[in-house]
Amino acid sequence: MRVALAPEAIREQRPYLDWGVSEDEYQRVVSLLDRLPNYTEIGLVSGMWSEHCAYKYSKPVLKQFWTHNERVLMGPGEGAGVIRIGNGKAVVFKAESHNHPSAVEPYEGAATGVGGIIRDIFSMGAEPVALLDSLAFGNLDQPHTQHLVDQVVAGIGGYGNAIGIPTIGGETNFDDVYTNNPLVNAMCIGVMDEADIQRGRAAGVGNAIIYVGAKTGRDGINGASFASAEFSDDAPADRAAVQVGDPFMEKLLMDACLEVTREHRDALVGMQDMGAAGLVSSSVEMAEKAGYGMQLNLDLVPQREADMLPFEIMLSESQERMLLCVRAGAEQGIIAVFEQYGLDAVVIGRVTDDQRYVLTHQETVVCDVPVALLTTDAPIYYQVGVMPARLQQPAEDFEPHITDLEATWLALLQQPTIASKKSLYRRYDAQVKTNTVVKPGSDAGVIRVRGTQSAIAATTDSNGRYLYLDPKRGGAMVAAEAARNLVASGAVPLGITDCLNYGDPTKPEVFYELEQSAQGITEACRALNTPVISGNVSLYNETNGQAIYPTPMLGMVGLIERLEDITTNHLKQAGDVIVLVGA
Amino acid sequence: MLSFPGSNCDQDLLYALREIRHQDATLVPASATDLSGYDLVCVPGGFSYGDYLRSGALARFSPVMTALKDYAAAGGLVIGICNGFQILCEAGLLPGALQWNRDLAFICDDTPLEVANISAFSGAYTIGERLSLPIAHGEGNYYASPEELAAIEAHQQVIFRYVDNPNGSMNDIAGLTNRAGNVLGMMPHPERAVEALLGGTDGLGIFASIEQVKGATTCG
Amino acid sequence: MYQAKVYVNYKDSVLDPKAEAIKTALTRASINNVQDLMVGKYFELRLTADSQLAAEQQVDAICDQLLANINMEQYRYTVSAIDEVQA
Amino acid sequence: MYQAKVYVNYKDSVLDPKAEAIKTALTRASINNVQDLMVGKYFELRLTADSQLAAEQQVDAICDQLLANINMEQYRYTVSAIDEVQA
Ligand SMILES: Nc1ncnc2c1ncn2[C@@H]1O[C@H](COP(=O)(O)OP(=O)(O)O)[C@@H](O)[C@H]1O
Repeated sequence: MRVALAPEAIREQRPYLDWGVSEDEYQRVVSLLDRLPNYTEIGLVSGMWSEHCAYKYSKPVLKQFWTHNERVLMGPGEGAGVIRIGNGKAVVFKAESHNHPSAVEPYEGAATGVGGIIRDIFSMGAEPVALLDSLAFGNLDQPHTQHLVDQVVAGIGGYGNAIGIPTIGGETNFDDVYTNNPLVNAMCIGVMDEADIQRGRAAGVGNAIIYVGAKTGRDGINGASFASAEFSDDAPADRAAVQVGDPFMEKLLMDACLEVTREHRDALVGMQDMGAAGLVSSSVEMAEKAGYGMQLNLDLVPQREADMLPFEIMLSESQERMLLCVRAGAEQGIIAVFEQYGLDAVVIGRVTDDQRYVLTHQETVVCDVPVALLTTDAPIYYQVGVMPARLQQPAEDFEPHITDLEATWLALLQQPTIASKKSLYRRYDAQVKTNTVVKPGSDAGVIRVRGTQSAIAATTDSNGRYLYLDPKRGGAMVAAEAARNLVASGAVPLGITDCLNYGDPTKPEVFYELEQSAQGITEACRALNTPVISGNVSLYNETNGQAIYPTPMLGMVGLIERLEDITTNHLKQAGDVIVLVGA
Repeated sequence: MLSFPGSNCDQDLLYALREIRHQDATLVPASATDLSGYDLVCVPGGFSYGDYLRSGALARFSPVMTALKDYAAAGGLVIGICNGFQILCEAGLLPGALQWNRDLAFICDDTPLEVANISAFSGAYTIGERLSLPIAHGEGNYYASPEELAAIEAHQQVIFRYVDNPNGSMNDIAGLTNRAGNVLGMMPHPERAVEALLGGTDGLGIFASIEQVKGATTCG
Repeated sequence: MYQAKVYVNYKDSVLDPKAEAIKTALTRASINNVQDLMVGKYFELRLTADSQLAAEQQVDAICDQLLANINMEQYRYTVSAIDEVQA
Repeated sequence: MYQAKVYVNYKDSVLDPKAEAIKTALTRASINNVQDLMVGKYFELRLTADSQLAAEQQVDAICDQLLANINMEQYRYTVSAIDEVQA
């Protein structure tokens, strides 16, 4: 039996320092609680106050984004953003990074990244209809990079192909700065009737909190930091830092959740996927957004392993799980739907009105804190950026000297970043669902919207090198490139999702890049009328103190109102005129 | 149309049959025990039960597979596409097996095919006709023992051959029937090639061939 | 309670692309002294049965119908009685 | 010449969807007495080496770097000397 440290011992031994909670943050918890936090509570804080959940360094930057116009039905803050596309329909999209897991285990890291972003889309009540990716790797000459490319692409395909969602586009870049920090960003697009929009809310005293999907195991609990020091004895050495994706389970989960949204609309109060910081983040965020409290009995959580500690159950990032809030009295109808698909669905708690977050485990209260402690009371750090030295004295303008145009041209075409990516994207099923009008290989992927005369175009773009040279203008240029890709496909750009891939934000130079590029993106977004409706942040992409290029990835979605306006970049016929337009 | 847990191309094939060919088609769950009375049974592509062991291997224990064997034994027409082909091989309704693609990678691409023989599924084409159909599979590398292969060729069971073998299949086999000719398995996806908007209509002939044999009139 | 260990691999006549890929990877890593490599699947099952013979027969059937595709794969297994407790 | 037999499987804390899927398939086939099932990979290598120890060290390195992903998998192996001819 493993025994958790007592509150006083935690204060003395300070294990939280290893979990990413600073001394100041610990003191902040003590003063907010007006007592010492116990082991479970400080564990939950470490998850919820991480950058991933609290955006403590990036929030001031994200606030700059322009997030609403008349078409936006839902902006950032939910599982994904929603934009109206006419005919009573809406498009839902979001992108997510899985950089660190993919560096450790490229196949499963990439696969579970795809699984996670798909859950974000169907948690909104939308049917996922398309996937895109954005990848960055080191130099392709290196065997390690070849292995990463092969496995990441296999993992993305392995999940997307198996669940049956087409991957319609993406981009792939190569540069030495990504050698040890590959970027693996995945984007998912869904389509839904406006009336079906769901929110991740847990409202209404006495309503049920229902856990559905895969059982909870110890996989992915804040990686290695939890594995050793904090236990008084026999910490298992075999704990895995990564999860294995199960697209079959997710397909069943997706179909069941969509059935619930469509056919049990009155019973369903809210729905959210269990992503980063698993059960704690999904449940406490659902309570916070609705202004309620929650009481959960951890003994009822389906568990795959014996003797899991409360914070392990709460922080596990086991995949393919969802949390639902269901009206009291309607539980059986909902559970029956999941059982039909052979899935676990269990009432694990109830909504309360006291705005407290209370967990019991083996008849003991193991956590009793205000909902706010884990959500709105997380610290926010206002950093001051400093312009990196390289930008203070910009290098002289580079003037290329080309003697042999043909040789230069051929050399350029041989650059992996420029060369055709067909050998990669042909490993993705681009056509399943039979709606794909334009497959990967053109400027944007295009899918028709069944039941209408319209189509949706989508592209992912990044250009870390531009941002390295000029973060602000580079940011604007990425948005402009995405818009050009859509326009070239016949679409009017609608909106943007982003993955902000940067280095360590506590470094003033990195923060400067983050801030400046957000400004550039925002200016371009306003000019293009494409609000940022969702996104994700991936910081600390560094090796030996060396950060990647500042690499915001933008996923942009556009609307083509008439199918006959769809345009591709392929040359169609000998003798056609080629025209150069623009600056 | 059979539908297994995790199937995903069932909806695509259903759409092609209903909306494009105007045929009356229904989804039959894996738990069904009787298939008598249908003009055609489709075993769709995609994945079944996650396909975690070998593609198609986990589907064969579904109750509907027993019914399918009876149906095929009575001469009923069966078409298995992609995962459906794998399931039919695993279930012993077609000879041979489908192994990992030669390059160990999933392939999604249009691929040229040649019509090798005329059957209930290819009557609308002529022998030697070239088609272009999409493929999308990781385990489509057809394998049969030398004796089996010789028998397959001797009985003109190969219906489609790859022109530019993408996956290592023996004798470039992309689709073949059983000895009796009433069960077809093919890796390419004809249901993805039925609308010009989505890139081509070369798959229509397969549906037209079956309709011809069945004297089908369109409904709806 | 019986424990079965099952090994499944391709028949010799079938070229195994996975084994080939690993061999190439070994060469890339400058490991040149591996002469031969076979890749297979390994399963461990625990099952109840009335006798050793009954357990073996059942394991054989499971291999034949599910764990291996006998068109291209071969299998072998060992079955041994184990303590209830161990399970 | 040495022969190595290598077994790779998921660590206990990792959910194995393969094993789960096979278990349900067995149930569908009305086989209800299989209590537990583990799925892994099995490799057989033949390699030349100066000594048993050298062979073991190399096999360990190959497992660590190529055959298993130690972030989620564990491996074990046996190495034994064999006759040249047998190879
Ligand atoms: N990882 C990928 N996934 C899907 N499609 C890709 C991927 N990489 C490239 N593509 C396809 O190839 C086209 C060209 O890729 P790339 O040269 O990276 O981008 P771009 O030309 O947009 O700068 C993209 O528009 C996309 O359709």
